[in-house]
Parts: sequence; structure tokens; C-alpha cells
Amino acid sequence: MDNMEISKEIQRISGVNPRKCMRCGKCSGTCPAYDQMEYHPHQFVNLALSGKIDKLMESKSIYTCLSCFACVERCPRGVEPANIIEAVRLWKIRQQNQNHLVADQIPAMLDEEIPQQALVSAFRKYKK
Amino acid sequence: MQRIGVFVCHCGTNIAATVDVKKVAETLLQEPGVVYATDYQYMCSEAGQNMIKDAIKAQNLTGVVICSCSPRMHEATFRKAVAAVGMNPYMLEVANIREQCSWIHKNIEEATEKAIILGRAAVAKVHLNAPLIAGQTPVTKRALVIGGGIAGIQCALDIADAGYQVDIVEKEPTVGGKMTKIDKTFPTLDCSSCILTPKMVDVAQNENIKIYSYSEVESVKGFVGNFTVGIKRKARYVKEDICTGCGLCTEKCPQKKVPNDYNLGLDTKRAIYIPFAQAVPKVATIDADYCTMLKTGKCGVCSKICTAGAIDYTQQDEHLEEQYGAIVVATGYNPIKLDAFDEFAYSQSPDVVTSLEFERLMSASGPNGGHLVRPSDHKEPKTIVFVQCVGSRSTVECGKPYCSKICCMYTCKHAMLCREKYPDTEVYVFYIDVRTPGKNYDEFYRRAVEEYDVHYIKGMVGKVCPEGDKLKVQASDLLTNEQLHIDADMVVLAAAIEADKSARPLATLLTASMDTNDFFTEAHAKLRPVESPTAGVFLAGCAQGPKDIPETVTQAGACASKVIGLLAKDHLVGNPCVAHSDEMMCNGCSTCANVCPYGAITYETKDFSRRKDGTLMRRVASVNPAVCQGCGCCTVACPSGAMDLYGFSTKQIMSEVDAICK
Amino acid sequence: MQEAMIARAKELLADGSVSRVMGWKKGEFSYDISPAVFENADQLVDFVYDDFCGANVSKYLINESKKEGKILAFLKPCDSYSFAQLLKEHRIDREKVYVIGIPSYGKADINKIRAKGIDGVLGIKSEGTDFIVDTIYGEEKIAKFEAMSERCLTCKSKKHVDVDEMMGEEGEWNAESKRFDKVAELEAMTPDERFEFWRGELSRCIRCNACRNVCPACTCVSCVFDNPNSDINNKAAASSFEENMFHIIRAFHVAGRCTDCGECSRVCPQNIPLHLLNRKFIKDINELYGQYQAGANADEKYPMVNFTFDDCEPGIVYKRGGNQ
Amino acid sequence: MQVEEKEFKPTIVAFCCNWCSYAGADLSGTNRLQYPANVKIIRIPCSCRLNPMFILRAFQRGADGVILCGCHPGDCHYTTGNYYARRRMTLLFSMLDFLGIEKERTRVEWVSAAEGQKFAETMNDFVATVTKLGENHRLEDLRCKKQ
Amino acid sequence: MVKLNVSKLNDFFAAIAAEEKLYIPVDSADGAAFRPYEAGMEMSKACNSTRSAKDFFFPQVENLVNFKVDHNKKSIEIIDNRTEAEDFVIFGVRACDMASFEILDRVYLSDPVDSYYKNRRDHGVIVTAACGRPQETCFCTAFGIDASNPAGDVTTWFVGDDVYFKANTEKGEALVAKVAAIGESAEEKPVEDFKAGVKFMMGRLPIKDIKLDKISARGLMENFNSPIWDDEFKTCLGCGTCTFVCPTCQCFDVREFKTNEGVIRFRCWDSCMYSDFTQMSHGNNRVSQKERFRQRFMHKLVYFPNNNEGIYGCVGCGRCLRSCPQSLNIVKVAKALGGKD
Repeated sequence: MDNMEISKEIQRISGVNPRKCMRCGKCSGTCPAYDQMEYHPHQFVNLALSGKIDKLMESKSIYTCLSCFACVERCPRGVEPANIIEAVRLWKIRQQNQNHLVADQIPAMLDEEIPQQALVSAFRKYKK
Repeated sequence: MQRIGVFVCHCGTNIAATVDVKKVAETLLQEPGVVYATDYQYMCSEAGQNMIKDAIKAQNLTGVVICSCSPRMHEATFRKAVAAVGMNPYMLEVANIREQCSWIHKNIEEATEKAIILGRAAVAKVHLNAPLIAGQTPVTKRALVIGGGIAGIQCALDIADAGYQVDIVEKEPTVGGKMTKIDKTFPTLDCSSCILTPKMVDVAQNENIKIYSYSEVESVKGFVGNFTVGIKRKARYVKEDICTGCGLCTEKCPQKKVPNDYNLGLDTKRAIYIPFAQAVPKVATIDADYCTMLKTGKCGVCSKICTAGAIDYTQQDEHLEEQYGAIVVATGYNPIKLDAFDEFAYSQSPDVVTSLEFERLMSASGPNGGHLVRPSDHKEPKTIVFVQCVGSRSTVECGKPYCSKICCMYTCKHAMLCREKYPDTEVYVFYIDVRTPGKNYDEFYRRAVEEYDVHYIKGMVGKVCPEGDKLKVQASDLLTNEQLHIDADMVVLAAAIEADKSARPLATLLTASMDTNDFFTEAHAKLRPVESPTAGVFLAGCAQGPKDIPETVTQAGACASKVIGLLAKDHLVGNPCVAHSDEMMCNGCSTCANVCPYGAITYETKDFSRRKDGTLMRRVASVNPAVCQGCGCCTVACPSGAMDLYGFSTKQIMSEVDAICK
Repeated sequence: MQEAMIARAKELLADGSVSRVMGWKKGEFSYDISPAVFENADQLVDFVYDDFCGANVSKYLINESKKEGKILAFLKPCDSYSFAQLLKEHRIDREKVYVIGIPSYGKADINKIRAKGIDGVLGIKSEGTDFIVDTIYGEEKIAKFEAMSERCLTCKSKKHVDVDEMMGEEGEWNAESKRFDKVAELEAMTPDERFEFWRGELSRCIRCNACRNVCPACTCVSCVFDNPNSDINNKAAASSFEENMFHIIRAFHVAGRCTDCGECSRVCPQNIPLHLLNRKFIKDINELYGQYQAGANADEKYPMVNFTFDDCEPGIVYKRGGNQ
Repeated sequence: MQVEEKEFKPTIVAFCCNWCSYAGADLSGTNRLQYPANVKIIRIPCSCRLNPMFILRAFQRGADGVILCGCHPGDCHYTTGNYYARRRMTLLFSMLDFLGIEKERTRVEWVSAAEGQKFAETMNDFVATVTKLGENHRLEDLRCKKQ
Repeated sequence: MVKLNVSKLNDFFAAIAAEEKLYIPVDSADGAAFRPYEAGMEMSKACNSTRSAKDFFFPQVENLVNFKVDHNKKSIEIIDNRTEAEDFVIFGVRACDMASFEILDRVYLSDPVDSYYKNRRDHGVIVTAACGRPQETCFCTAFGIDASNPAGDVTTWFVGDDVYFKANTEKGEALVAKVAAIGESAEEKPVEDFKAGVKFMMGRLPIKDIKLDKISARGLMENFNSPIWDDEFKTCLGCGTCTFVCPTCQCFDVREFKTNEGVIRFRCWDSCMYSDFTQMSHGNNRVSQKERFRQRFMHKLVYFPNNNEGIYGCVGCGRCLRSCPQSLNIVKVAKALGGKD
């Protein structure tokens, strides 16, 4: 599958139509984890649209997203950037044995700064 | 039985090359009722027209069929020609044998056969044609303007200048509308009041204009040229003709804690008030919700103090009915409520204001006399953040899907004025797009950026949090791809604008259509932009969609010219191809009225008793031919077939079907 | 029930709140009940309300509400929908009618009893869940549900709309009604099968106009098929086309206004399932334009005089419904 | 048999609204875009003027296909006419289908005054569809057949 | 008298159908209906057909004449499409319907003779069948009709497993001859017993004795002005069901249908229940449904006997009792008019 196809699949899984984005950046303006991220919510949408989803896939940003859904809540066009991240995460999980976090390894990786919500979110996704 | 003449046009070789025109004429001559058939090179030429005219006279024709180009091309020409010799123009039908026959077919045999069939259908239709005479209705030479903002004022002045009577109905105690609240206007930065108040005075002094301030439209009956409008004059408890507007009462009234609408609640007024110094009419009004006398019966200070004796606590709402020929809707706009946008902390901090409130704060007639201070602590703000598109271009429930159009420019104006008056203030404008289509608009915007050093940042503010005496603004800068955190003193929100709440019920009264955003729809988006589809109803200003002042004035002028065009006529000549109801068949079920886009159908209960032994009352429909536009929707909705359309009657269309399928 | 209704009617007549009563009158054999207007208390001796009062009386109120004085009307749930729809179309003066809602647990159909081979019916008595049928050829017994008319077996609502007073218990809207099953069954056929089915049914039509004249939605002063100026008027179906035409146009004219009372099929002397045509429209409307029940809501615009900007295109018909 | 099929030329009635589709048909003429001669156009003021009776009448009188063309939804000269027409035709076609009458014999297309090309294409396609279906038998009236 | 075992009935049908058109009543979705005989059909056991047998002589729609218009010649050609009707046999007509033919004959065969009707009448052979199982809606006895002994060209009785045939006319003789070929000659006794049984049953029917003489005894005007027309029958819907199922209703309307090539003039049943019945240029004489309803029953019970030596325009078949949507019918009218006691 090439990137464009993956992008389409991500759009399908997430139910997000990135063409609805009017590029106002309110999602990024509202994002609490902005500075922890390489790519920011408005870029998620843009990457999904332009088919450069591999960049996002390889980025740690998808794990630093807190899934707080502030971007979803604030978006004036109902684009739902966080759903793209959810979908990309899901996609990665489906790439069997490639990028799985092992639960036992997590404590070593723990960072004092990581918000609790992110941890809970991660455990929810990767508990097995 | 009709005596029909058939005239087949060669159109040079356009038709004759693929259609055997002679054969068409010969064959159609065999049709029942056809007494004359001929062909000619150019039927639309003067010679051709004369041929038709001569034949009508010589053959005593009662109907004419022209086989030629599209009726969209020359139907009017031919109708005029037959009318010149006394035939009713609606006794003529055109069979389209050029665009829909000769030009699309190559085989002569096929094309000729089709031309014959099309001609036969036209003959069949003419058999059932009846002379139609367009109805005439007189025009009441007076216009009503609903809404006394700049749109209404301009429109009323233009109509009055042409010599026609105009009434303005304004729901507020004064005309002037939103423009009175605005400090400066873009892109020239001249003072809003200075250009508006002379117009308000003109309106007040113009003999042709009558102002019903503090009034509302209650009912609308009638149709284009003949509207009867019920107007409610709300009780202001002050006799308008006696009050001199001295304003003494507004200083002495003991009830001081009334929110001042004029300043958008940023300060207070008395229970008896004159909205502002230049109000027209300059008459005091008592706010019944706050007046102690009206609420408890004890006080009466204003009455005692008024030397003119204008105060009347017993005043009641007054209802009157007036006649108009045309109605202009200029109900204007309001900024949306920002309750649903709490991320901007509008309800949490008094220092987060809407742009219109900001206008008042900046205005010399505003609560602080034009000195810009924060509403919370009356300190001068050092950092101001402007947020654009608050609620505009938003497809989520609380927002508006459209661009409010004026925000880019007024925000630019505000930013520029701030920097000019208080050069040590940092001004940030967060934008999605900056839209400056207008004369000198983009230059104005560039000046703000280049000369006044306003920080324009592409990106949206995500949230505003009041912290101490600061407003923490978190936003993204899409160009540098970083998140900004600004400690602002004030945040100004460019709230989306929406149609006034009174517009929807008014549209129902007028049977004028509206779009889903409650803006009035125009008769045609491009070609009839100031007319409503409902004949005689015209649109000016933001009632039709967001507009800035120059555009509003332009539209008001255009609207006035349309109104003048209507009022200049003594009679309106209608389209005779309108619907009509056979009351013997009608059962009054209202189905037709439900689908009529023009409100042309009304009902009355009539007595249909055939013998004197009893009364048989039935509710039956009647169509107002002056309002009906002839779409025919009602004719299909009507189950009994009582409704039919002149010019395209059920029988006529069926006879065409029969002729074609033969 | 019947006695209570008569007593209530007498009460209302006596105190002058109504001057006439619309109800049902007994016939010769206990199943041949006619709708009737009772002018005074004495006439109420013939008043009946039982398992055979299937006739919908709402249409009569059009003329009755034009007369002087108020009329008392007993309406079954299905009648009340028709009544409400007529009000919506300004056909009845609501002020002139006092409506008492009465429950209906399903009405019997004499033809179903006859179809069971029970003939020569003289009288029918209700006994628990059975009917005891007295015939010329002896006594017979039939379970009530076996005798229940098809329309009642697929009843949509036992709940009334717009009544002034209820007698007996108010019922519920029946969301589980299987009323569209037969339509769906036909839709699942091939077009050829459907054509054969309807040819078989409609070719039996004798154009007696019973379906039209009984229909509470057909209230035209003069039907388009009776209007000599309409160009489509006809008295008899002189060709198979005309058989189709009459029923297509009639169904179309009542589309969105038909409350699905089922009278058309009840009265057809040729047993043509005409209600299926109306139900087809109701089903389509529900599926394409959202659930709609004619008569249920006085303020709602009915589907044929309404639209949304994103209604489906007519082309949807090519995609849905029916085998190829 | 094959020969007969080839020779079958269906009678097609096209109802066109005056403001968009009739003008669209004119435009396809102006652009010399060909479509079969068996399509005959009847001008009506608006697509909402089309009574289902007209369609049935056409079939009775020997038409093999009926098509309605109107302004695109939202563009109606009378603002709302085609919205009503859309509902009416949807239900009518569905009913014809329910009675087992070939639904492909009826069609609605929205053709604007600028869409001459679309008009011609639509007509070509519709004629081809109806030709394939053959003669209208299910809604015919034998009395109107040519002897 | 000839008899035939019921099992051989179809052989007999086949023998007739081989030579001419044969109609027998069969069960269908709308009850018993006369259909052209085809091999394997089973004769209905129903008391009577849903629609009456008058359709054979007076069909619902009948083309009278065609006009062909020639535009080129500007001429109208009149095409008389009357042809000699084919011979046909109707089997299983009941006594009431048989009696109805006599009523129709009075209308259509009296001067001026209706040639369309006569044509069919001349070519039809009517085989009647005596009633074996009368229904509660039957009241033919009230009109002096003997359901056990109907007239017709041939009369048949279904007794046990046998069908007995008796020819009444010349046309009938020929038919019975065919039965004789496959059947056997029979005694009259079983038939007489059968008749007695039927008569006994007829005597027990609930509505057999409506007192028509009481109606006749009253004057025409008294009946006409009776209050019952106002009071008791106002729920009549004005549909035409009763007239269309009635074996004696004989009204028709002449209409024209414009074809692609000319005009077909045809007649079709009309109903006095319709608002446009006998419409004249000034409108309609009978303005309300009350008057239309009155017309129908006055015609059957008063006007017709007044003009036809006391013969009523009703044969008591009971079809209208079964098919009236609102169960209003001639029995209720007759009883209301004073025939109750």
C-alpha cells in the first residue's frame, strides 16, 4: 500500500474528511501538548490530506498526543484531528509485531513529566 | 373551432437545409382547424411579419402557429406582430424546429417528420388557447421601509427624493441602527456619526418620510402594489409630539441602574432615556421594565419635572393600518451570542469584549469618552489580542457557516486605531484568512501591518484564560509552526453576525423566502439581487446577507431605484399565464397554498347553495393574479384538478402529448 | 362499552352540549352494521358498538359539521387519525364536533368468516375469544383472531389523536406493526411477478368507486375522474391502462394524506388489496423522507407539500426496491 | 427478430422547464449536438408543472419513455418548484416500479441552461435505454395503437 | 330428464367447450366468477357469483361505433363494428339471475330493440342451476321466484352425486342431447324431493318476507315523500357498488374516446348514485345523495312495477347486501318504507 492509499485508509478508519479543514489552526492553538510534538494537530490533518502519512506514522507525536480531544471540541469545521491520531495509532498496531510497546518496558521509559492521561491512554491501547 | 394559420420559417438554410419546409406546411395544412399554411425565408423579418399580419386579416385567423427558432428567441417578436393586427398575442404558439430539430438532426426525412410532429403539437395546443389579458392592478404610491438603520435610511431618502411617500418602521426608539454605535469607518477612518447623523436629520426633516420609531410590523396583507400593513406603535409613555427632547427627565429620574443598550450594557442609563444625543426622533422613552412609577405606581418624578407635560403613564400600544405599494426589508444584523464559545473566556472576564463593544469603548460618545481602558480596572491595556472568525465559517452547531464579511476590515481598523492612539500598545491579530475585497481595503490592511506594526498572525487562538489581571492567550502560529502564549490585557472577539431575530417572523408575514441562516433570499442571486421572490418585497442591507456600510448603501440605493420603478407605474401589468382555481371543483384543502412560493393563494368561505332550502358553505381557493408567477406547482398539488394554469393548462399539455405520441 | 356509550350520548344530548350523535346502527344480521347519525335519544335504541363496527365515520363529519349544532362523534383510533387529517385540510369545523375516543381491539370481517366455510350467517355472538355464529345450517364457532380483518391484524395505532374525551382505555402506538410486510414481499418480487400480481388484482376492478367514496382522504367536491373538463374523466375502465391509471392517480392524490385506515380494501367488492398501494407510498415516504403519519401532528407539513434541500433524487428508484 | 429490434424507434416525450432545461435543449441545438429525432420536447413553465397524469397519458398514447428535465435543485426560477417535482417523481416512479412497470422508462434529469452537452448526452443515453427495453406494453392502451 | 354423475361433469363441459364458448362459475380471489371453461377447472360450489350474470348480455364496457378521421380527405368514416356474436353457453346461472334477464329483456328488447343486447341474447344458451344452499342474504321468494326450479334453456339440479338436466327450449334440447350421450335418463323423483327440501330451506330464510305489497299499496308520492330518505340513509356514500353488482341495473352512459386515429364511441355502465348521472346542460336534477339514493330504490320498488305490470326491478339475489360498503341495501329500504310487519 502506498502512502496515499494508507492516507485514504486512515481517513476511512477515523471518519475524518480532511478536506473540511479550513486551516485556521485553532486545533494547534488549543493543544496542551503542542510543544511535546513534532507534528501538531493541524499538521495531522494536512498530512492525512496530502498523503504524507508516513511522516506522521514514524513520528513520536502520535504517542505524545494526550487524546484530550480539545482539538476536536474546538474545531469550527468539525474535522476532528485527534481521531486521525487515533486511527494512525490503530494502523500502527495493525502492523503486527512492528511497533508494539511491551507493557514491561514502559516503567523504564517513564518520564516524570508525562501526564497521567497520556499513560492511561497508552495503557488502554497497548495493554496486551 | 379555431381558424389556424401555420407559418414555417426557412431561417435561411438553418432550417430549410435539413427540414423540408414545404412538406411541413403542406402536411400541417391537413390538420383540423388549419386553414392556411405557408413557408418563408425569414419569418422574423419585417416582410415575414407582414405575411403573418396579412394572413390573419385575409383568412380571418383566430390562432397562429409559427414553426421557427426557439420561442425563447422570437416568441415575443411574433406575439407583438399578431397583436398589431388585433389578435390576442396568446393565441400564438411557436414550434421550435431549429434548435430542437434542424440543428440536431442530419437526416432530412427524420427531421421533416419531427418538424411536422412538433408543428402538430403546437396546432393542438392553439386549439385550446384562449385569449389572455394580463391583469392590471393599481399601485399605492407609498413605500414602507422596515428597519431604520443605514440601509433603511438611505433607501427611504432615495425613494423620498424621487417624490414618493416613505414610512420607516423602526423597533428601537431612534433610527440610526448599528452605525450609530460605530466609532470610525474603514477604510477612510472618518467618524461614523459625522456621516450618519446628517442623514438621520434629513430623514426627520424630509416631508415625504414618516418615521414610526419604537414600532413593529404586526401583519401584512395584500400583494405587490397593494399591501396593507398593520403597525404596532409600542407605548413609550411619552407623548412623541409634545416632548421637546430637552432631556431634563433623563437626568432627574431616580432609577439609575438601567443597563444602557446603546453602550451594549457597558454602562447604565436612567429608566427614562434618550438613547443618545443625536437620536431621531429626539424624544424620551420610558423603559417599562425599570420605571418605578409603572411598576409600583409610586414616583412620577419625570412627570413632575416635564414642563411640556409629555409624560403619559397610561399610554397603550397603538395599532394602525397603512397602505403601501412596496415594502423594503432592512432589518439588519446582530452579533451572535458568545455563550457557546467559552474557550475565549467572554463570560469569565470583562476584559474580553466583542468588537462592537470595543467600538463603544473607543468611541467619544462611549462609556469612557473615547479613552480606551479595560472595563475591569480602567487601566490602559498594553497588549491587545484580536481574534477573528469567532463563530463565523463554523459548521459546528453553535457557529455560522458563512463568512461574516466585515470582521477582517473592522478588526484591521481597530488594530490601527489602537496603535495610532496608544503607540506603546502591542496589538496582535489572529486570522485564518484576511479578506479585503473592496476599494482601498487591501491597502488599508497593508498599512496596518506595514506602518502601524500590527502583529498579524496566521492561526487561531485556542484558548484564553484569565489569570490575575492578565488574559493568557494560547494560540498557534501556523507559519512559524509554533504555539504562542501571550499575556494580554484585553481580548477582542470578532463575533459572527447574524440576521436580526425579527427577520424570521417578518418573512412569514411577508411570505418571503429565507435561507437556512435566516437571511432573506433574493429573487435571483446574480440578476435580481435586491428583490425578494415575493413580488413587491425588496431587500436592503444585512437582512439579505452580511455587508459593510458602502455595500449596504449601494444596495439600499439599488433597492430604492427598484422601488421607485415600481411606484412610478400607475398600474402593474401581470403575466397572464397564471394559475386560477375553479371554485366549483375546489374543496379548500389548502394543499395548493402549501406549495405556493409566493403566497398568491387565499381562501374564503362561500355559499354554494343551489337551492334556497339550505346553505352550502364551502372554503375555496382563489389566486391573486398579481402575485402568482405561473410556476404551476399548485396545479399538480391540487387533487381535484380545480387549479389550472392559463397558457399551460392541463388540457393543452395533454393535447401536446397526444399530438406527439400519435 | 356499548351501553356506556349510549348513556354518555344521552347525557350529552340531554344537557344540550350536542344535538346529534354519529355512530353505528344495527342491521339485519348483526354483522351488517351501518354508520348512522342519531338525531335524538330515542333513536339511540338502534345504536351499536361491537366487533363489526369497522366503518370509519370521520368522513361523514365533513357534512355534519356544516349543519347547525354540535355533533357527538365516537371515533376509533384509526378514525381519529382520519379526523385529524381532515381538520388539517380545513374540511371539518372542529368547533362543531365533540369527539369521544373509544378503544378498538380489532374489528371482525364477515368475509373471513365466510371464507372459513361458515355460510348462511344469521347472527354472531361474542363469547370470550370466540364468536358463536348462528347460521341457517346450524351453529358454528370461530376464534375471534381468525375472523379479524387484515387491517386490524396489522394495526398501526391503538392511540387516538385529538379527542375531547376518552371512554375506555387509551392504547399505544404499535411500533411493531407488520403492516409493511406485504409491501416488502411484493418489492422483493421481480418486476414481472409484480406486474402479473397487480394485473391479476386490478383487472378485477369494476370502477364502482367504493374505494374512492369511502376514503376519508378523497374529499374532493368533484373527483378529477368525474370532471368532464379534466380530459381523463372516465366512468369505467375501458382498457387495462385505465384500470392502472385510476388506482395510480388515486394513490398519488392521497399520498402523504392517507392515514392507512384500510377502508379502501374493506369496501372493495372485488377484494382488491388497494391498501397496498397506499402503504407503498407510506413506506416510501417513511424511508425516503423520514417517518410520517398523516393526521398525527396538526402542524406538520405533509410530505407532498414539503421538501428538504437534500432530498434523494428520483434516480434512487433505479437502485432500490425490487429484483431485476 | 433482430431486424425488428434494430428498427424499433421508441417515442420519447421530454418535458422541459422553460427556464433551464428548455434553454439547455436550445443550447445543444446551437452547438449542433446530435440526439435522436424521436425525442420530442414539450415546454412547461417549471418542472413542478409536470402532473403525473401527463406521464401516464404519454404512455397511454404510445410513448415508450418519458423524461423530465428541470433546473438543478436550488436553481429553480420559482425557487422551490423542482424540490416538489423531485419528491413527486420519486414517489411516482417508485409506484410504477411497484406495479411492475419498467422504471427505466421514466427519468428525471436536472439540466441547466448552460448544459447543452449534458442535454444531448442525457437524451442519447435515455433513448438507448428505452430502445433496449423495447416497446411499452405494460402501460399501453390498445385503443391507441396504430392499426 | 337426463342425469350425469358429477365426476363426468367436466367431460360434458369439454364437449360443449369444443364447439362453443362455455362459461362456468369458478372460485377466484373475488369469490365465484364466471370464467371461460378450460380443462381442469372446477365449478364453484358457491351460492352465487360475486358479479351478476348480466355481464354476458350487457357488458360493463361495449364499443358501439368507431369513427375514423382522415385529415387528408377531411372526412369521417363511420365504422360499424357490430358483428354477429359467437354462440356461447353459460352454465350455472341461479334462479334470481335468470329472472333478472327477463327484467333486462323488458328494457332492451322492447321497442326500440337494443341490437347489441339482442345479438348476445340470441346467441347465448343459459343453463341454470337450482339453488341447493340458499344464504341469509337471499330473498328471491319475496319476488315469487322459485329458487328450486329456475327457468333457462336448460335447468339443472345438483342432487347428491348426480346432476339432473332438463331442457326447456329448443336451444336447450340440443344441449341436453349432448348430456344424453354420456349420461343416462333419469326419474323425476329425486329432483322433486330436492325441490321440496330447497323450498323448506327457503321458507326458513330470515328476510324472505319483506312486504312489498304494503309499499305498492301506498301511492307513488307517499313513498317519494317518505321521511326515511332524509333520516335513515344519509350515510350512503354514493359509490356505485350496488348498481354494478346488481343483475337488474341497466343504466348506461355513452361516451367517446379519442384515439390516435379517430374516435371510439362506447357505452359503459352508469349508476344513478353518481352526481353526473343523467346530467343535462343545466346540471343535474338530483342535487343531493338523498335524491340519488331515493331514485335507485324508487325505481326498483315503485317506478318499475308501475310501468311493468307489477314486476319489481329486483330479484332478491342479495348481492347488494353483501357488497355495500356501509351495509345499506334494498331490504333495509323496503323494511323502512313500511314493509316491516
